[in-house]
Amino acid sequence: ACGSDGDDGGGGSPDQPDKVTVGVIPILDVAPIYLGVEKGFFAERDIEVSLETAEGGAAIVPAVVSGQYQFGFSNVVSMLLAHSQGLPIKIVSNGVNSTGVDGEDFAALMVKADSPIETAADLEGKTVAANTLQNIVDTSVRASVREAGGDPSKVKFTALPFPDQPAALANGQVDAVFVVEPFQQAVLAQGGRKIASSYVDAAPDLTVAVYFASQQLLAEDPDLAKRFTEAMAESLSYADSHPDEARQIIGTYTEIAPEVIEQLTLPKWPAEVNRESVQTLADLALEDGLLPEEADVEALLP
Amino acid sequence: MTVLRRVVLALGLPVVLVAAWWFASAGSTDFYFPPLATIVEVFPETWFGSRLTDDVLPSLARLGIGYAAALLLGVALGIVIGSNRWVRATTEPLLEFLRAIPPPVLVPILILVAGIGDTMKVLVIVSGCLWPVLLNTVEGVRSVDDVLADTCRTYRIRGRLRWWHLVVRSASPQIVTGARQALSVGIILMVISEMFAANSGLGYSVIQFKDGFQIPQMWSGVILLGLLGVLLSVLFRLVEHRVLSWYHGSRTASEEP
Amino acid sequence: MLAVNGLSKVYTGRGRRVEAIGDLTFTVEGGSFVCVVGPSGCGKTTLLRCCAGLLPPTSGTVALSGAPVTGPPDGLAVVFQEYGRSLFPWLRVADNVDLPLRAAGVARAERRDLVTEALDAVGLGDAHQAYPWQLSGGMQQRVAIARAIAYQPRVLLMDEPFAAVDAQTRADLEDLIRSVWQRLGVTLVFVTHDIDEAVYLSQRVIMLTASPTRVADDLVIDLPAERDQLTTRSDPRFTELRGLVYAQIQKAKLEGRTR
Amino acid sequence: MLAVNGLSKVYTGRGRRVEAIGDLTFTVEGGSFVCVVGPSGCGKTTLLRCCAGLLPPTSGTVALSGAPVTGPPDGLAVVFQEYGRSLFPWLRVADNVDLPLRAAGVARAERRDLVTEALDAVGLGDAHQAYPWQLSGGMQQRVAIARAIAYQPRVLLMDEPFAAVDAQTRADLEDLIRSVWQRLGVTLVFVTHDIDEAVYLSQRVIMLTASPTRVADDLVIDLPAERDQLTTRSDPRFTELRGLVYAQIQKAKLEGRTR
Amino acid sequence: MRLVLGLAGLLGFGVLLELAPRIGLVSERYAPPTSTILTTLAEQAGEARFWTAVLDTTRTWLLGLAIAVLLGVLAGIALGSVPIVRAATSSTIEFLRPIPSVALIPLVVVLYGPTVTSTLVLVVYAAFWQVLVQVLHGVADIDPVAHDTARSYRLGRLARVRYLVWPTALPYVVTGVRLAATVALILTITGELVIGPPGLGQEIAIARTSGAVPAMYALIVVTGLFGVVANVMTRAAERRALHWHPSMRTEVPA
Ligand SMILES: Nc1ncnc2c1ncn2[C@@H]1O[C@H](COP(=O)(O)OP(=O)(O)OP(=O)(O)O)[C@@H](O)[C@H]1O
Ligand SMILES: Nc1ncnc2c1ncn2[C@@H]1O[C@H](COP(=O)(O)OP(=O)(O)OP(=O)(O)O)[C@@H](O)[C@H]1O
Ligand SMILES: [Mg+2]
Ligand SMILES: [Mg+2]
Repeated sequence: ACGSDGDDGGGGSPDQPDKVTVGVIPILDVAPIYLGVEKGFFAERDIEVSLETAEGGAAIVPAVVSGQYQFGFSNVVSMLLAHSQGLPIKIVSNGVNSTGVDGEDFAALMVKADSPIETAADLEGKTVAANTLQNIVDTSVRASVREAGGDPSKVKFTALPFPDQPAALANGQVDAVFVVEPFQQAVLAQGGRKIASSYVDAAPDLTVAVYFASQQLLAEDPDLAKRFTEAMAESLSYADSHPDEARQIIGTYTEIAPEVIEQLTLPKWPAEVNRESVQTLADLALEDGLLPEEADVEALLP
Repeated sequence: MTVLRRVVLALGLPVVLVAAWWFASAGSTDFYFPPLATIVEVFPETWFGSRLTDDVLPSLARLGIGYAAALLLGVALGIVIGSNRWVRATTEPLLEFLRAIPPPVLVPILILVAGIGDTMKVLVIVSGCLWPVLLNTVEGVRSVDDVLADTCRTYRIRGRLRWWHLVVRSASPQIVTGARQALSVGIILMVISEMFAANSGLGYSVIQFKDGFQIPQMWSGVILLGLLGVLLSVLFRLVEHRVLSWYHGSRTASEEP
Repeated sequence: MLAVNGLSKVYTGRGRRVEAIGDLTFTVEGGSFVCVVGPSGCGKTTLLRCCAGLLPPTSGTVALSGAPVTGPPDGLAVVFQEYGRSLFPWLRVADNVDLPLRAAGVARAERRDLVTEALDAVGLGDAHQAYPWQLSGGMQQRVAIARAIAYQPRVLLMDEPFAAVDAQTRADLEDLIRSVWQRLGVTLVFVTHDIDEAVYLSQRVIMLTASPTRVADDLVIDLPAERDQLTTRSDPRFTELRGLVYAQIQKAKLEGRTR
Repeated sequence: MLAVNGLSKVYTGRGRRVEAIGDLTFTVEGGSFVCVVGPSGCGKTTLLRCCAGLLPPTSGTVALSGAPVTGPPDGLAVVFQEYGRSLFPWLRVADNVDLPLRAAGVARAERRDLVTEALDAVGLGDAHQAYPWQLSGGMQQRVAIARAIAYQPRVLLMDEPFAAVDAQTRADLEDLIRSVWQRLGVTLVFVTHDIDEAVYLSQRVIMLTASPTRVADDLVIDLPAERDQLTTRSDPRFTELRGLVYAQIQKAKLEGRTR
Repeated sequence: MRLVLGLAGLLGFGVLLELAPRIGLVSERYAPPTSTILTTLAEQAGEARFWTAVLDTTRTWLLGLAIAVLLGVLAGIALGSVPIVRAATSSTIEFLRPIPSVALIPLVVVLYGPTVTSTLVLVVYAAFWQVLVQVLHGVADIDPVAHDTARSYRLGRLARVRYLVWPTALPYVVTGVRLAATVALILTITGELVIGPPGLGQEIAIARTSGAVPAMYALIVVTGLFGVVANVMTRAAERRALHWHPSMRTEVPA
């Protein structure tokens, strides 16, 4: 199902849809594209999408760059990092945004029920688990700490995949975790408490993740990229306005228990990338030392 | 073999390969395959600063502890399992079961048990290094020469003397094979252990470079791991030559001096 | 006293069934020197291994001083036919001889004396520090003999212990073994292919048939206890006994062939 | 023709320096039967291994039919003193004998005949399917002999090949080897510790001193070519030659001791 | 008898894991008891998707293992039998061995895409060394007398490999195959987990990112069972191929 035959650059003939492979992560963030494929938004635009899942960016980014995938899903900070290192990529569509509502986001900074930690500022000298370090999660958490009046440089981070975080928190191996759905529900279920919605703290209506393509593809087949962007936009809007259908489709590509799916806080899926939030993230990343120099955000954005 | 000849043999192929790499990659614009010159350029700044003391040395310490523990445990278990077929029959399927569990899914379980500190990382290293040592020890113990075993029985050489002078010594060529396997496995698991619940370490740095798209730095890390492997294998050989001098002597006795 | 009673041993396994020992019954008095002779492959090694408690018999029993032998009994030493494989290649010659003594808990100083003495006795006084695989076949065999002697066993089983040494050394070792036997009063069972040697050494020669093995004859060697290579071997009684053994073996062989 | 010229061999390594062979020079005519005797550890095995091209000499040369020996030459077979270790434990007896023939590219039918014949000749006609480790020591040694015979070598080196077999079998094997030698015209170098055997078998006996080894004496055995166990051994000339060899060995031994 | 004992061992472990969460030693949520895992496994086994994944993984695993063993044995014998080649390559081998496959993932993906081929490359890379090192040591274990025998009878290079080197190295090779089998399995799963071609690893990834703990453990149990089956197979092969070996002589009762 690999789309190595899709990068012929010539575009599809009217009766021959473009075969496109998109690398995604099997989490709820990508519900719109699954929904869009099901609803035929891509087929309408002569795109035949096959979705390939991988555990994270480790495989998706190189696969897009080498042309094995035409598009990929990745968080914004990874994009900024890759771009700053000179990786020839470009964002083509929005992916997923925070809800923008403090305390009601799809991700949260959480502590144990009986933890003395009340606000993000109390995290000074404490250990916080993040799925990856030097990336969007710790950048956002630092933003929360800063906003709460603490010194982010005094917070210790440790890398721990989301699935392992609830247990680590319960066993007291870390003081706080930053989890996304469905693990937010897991932590809530074990009595955990939200102390901040870091994605909300980082920037209003933060664009967390996006869909991207290689610059080579954009140069060779701009039409395909345009059609993909349009289809994505439609998918995003549809998912955003039909949360029940989104929940339903999540059940098809994940193993999340049905009763948990019902409780999930869904993210926002605006059709457009929130450019300011990307710039804010770039600034934060620069401030936290993730980026060596000012990022050229405009070159990365569509 | 003269010293010179030895050095030429040890360095010949690497020099050729490095030269080939150097010229083949010169002027490469491929993001993931930068010129070797670039990698060499970033190497010192990447590794010789504070990273050496903050990341590399602690990792090596964990590697050393984990490796030593695996060696002891592997040999001890291997002797018990290898010398008793009932124990072997009982434990083998279970051990094979555990052996097949990949570290990425094993680590979370270890975190449950051992937390996220150094203990867990050492355990991860042990969990990988153990198997080559264990399997080889079991096989080594099983193939003890029967005339020697009978000799021990008749002379009533028992207990500690028997374990050491019959079982361990006669299995030692195979144990050494396992230990050699475990050496590189240990380095690999050192990296893997630092993929979880870490914020420093040699392996962590390499993974971080990979995830941060700092590809020349990542390559330099890979090279460092390889050099580490070479260095440790040289140390290993020194020890081996002492421990197995009887073995190498008896195997080459008939060969040209 | 070593009592072998109705012993039989059948090897099965890998499609080969060999009745190595048919039915053997004999006793060896405590402190006596018995030689066992018999055709190649007749089960002498098998017999010794059963006596040493290394091999469970298919039927019959072996008893030492009245106690049935199920595992190697205390104070027993064996010189194996596969002398090369019975030495520890990772131990130097002196340590090979020393190891059983250490296991027996002999004090260090005494051990050193015993080891030196035994190695000197077999003519390897200068090979203490060599590894077994640096030695010639005959030297290895002598190390195995030295180990047995140094151990000062009550029962000593020797399986063709002089097969790899030259005539002169052999004669020396024969005298050595006899003197050790006389000095320590050990019960000695000695397998050999050399009829002269059997007669020269022992008080009694047990001759075995080809397999399935039985006792073909059991001959008391009534030569004087004081023996030496020159006079004993030229004793007419020696020649006579030798002839008897030879004839008996010929007979057993012929019988084996016609059967 | 096998020419040994100024051969010397010093073993070094692991802190032990042994001058195994001091200085040996002799030639063996093509098609002749030479026995080598010498005290245990004097370097007989070392000598054979140098002749077989398995061990590079420290100095001196070995030449076969004029060509210097650097590796095992064509048409050479060796019966090793460590017969047990020279048999492949993973091959059945018949396959062990068969293997060199296969390597030499002998046709299958012929190979089968050669193997059967050789195993019958050494009295192991019923052990084709056994593994070496299922055999007694003497039987293993006979397999090694059968392998060498079946190979029909031009040069045959035998290192104490009858050490583990009983007197009767030994006599049979002696006659077998002599008949093979006569039939094939092979050049035979035979190491033994048995002086009678050396005299009975060979055309010439080379006696070696203790190490550092030299040729102590070189004795032509002028017994008639037709020999048999009874008449030859009772031939007065046989007794005389035997005495000569014995005396020479005694002398070498004494010299070695006083040195 | 062996079978019974082996099952008893597994069963004992299962009971242990059943009890640990039940008596509150670990949280049931993150370490579900054996019964829950097995129930989930039974449910999964009813789905076609599960079997497709099992099949996919088996295919990659066996193919990778076969390639690694073949290459490892060939290279091991070739390098091991010529001392000078062995000396010349050893530093390079020691350099390459400790390079972790996880670090190579992006590079492999760039070259071969996020496909089965990429996983295969990782599998072969990791398993190859296990076999190679075993074979190298096995080849060095040749008995000098047996070696001299082969030389003096002028066994050709091939015959020597076939009749001397190979049987001597075989016990080491078997251990190498046993090691490589699980390493290959681990890398197959890891590859599927991280890179994403279909198979058990991907199922585990989905279960993991969905927080479906019992489902994840059920899949891990399957992985473990793979290991057990692999061992049963190598042991059976070993009993046939190594019946002559001292370690086996006592195994087959007389
Ligand atoms: N481990 C074994 N498995 C099967 N058969 C065996 C085994 N050991 C010995 N035998 C068989 O038992 C018989 C007697 O062997 P044994 O070694 O006792 O003979 P022996 O009298 O010592 O002969 P030799 O004088 O040649 O050493 C032989 O036929 C041999 O093939
Ligand atoms: N591999 C070796 N390393 C060191 N020394 C050795 C080695 N092989 C033999 N020697 C030494 O060389 C000398 C001669 O050994 P060799 O085996 O040739 O004697 P031999 O005449 O065959 O004796 P035997 O009759 O006892 O078999 C001995 O002193 C022995 O210790
Ligand atoms: Mg015997
Ligand atoms: Mg010798």
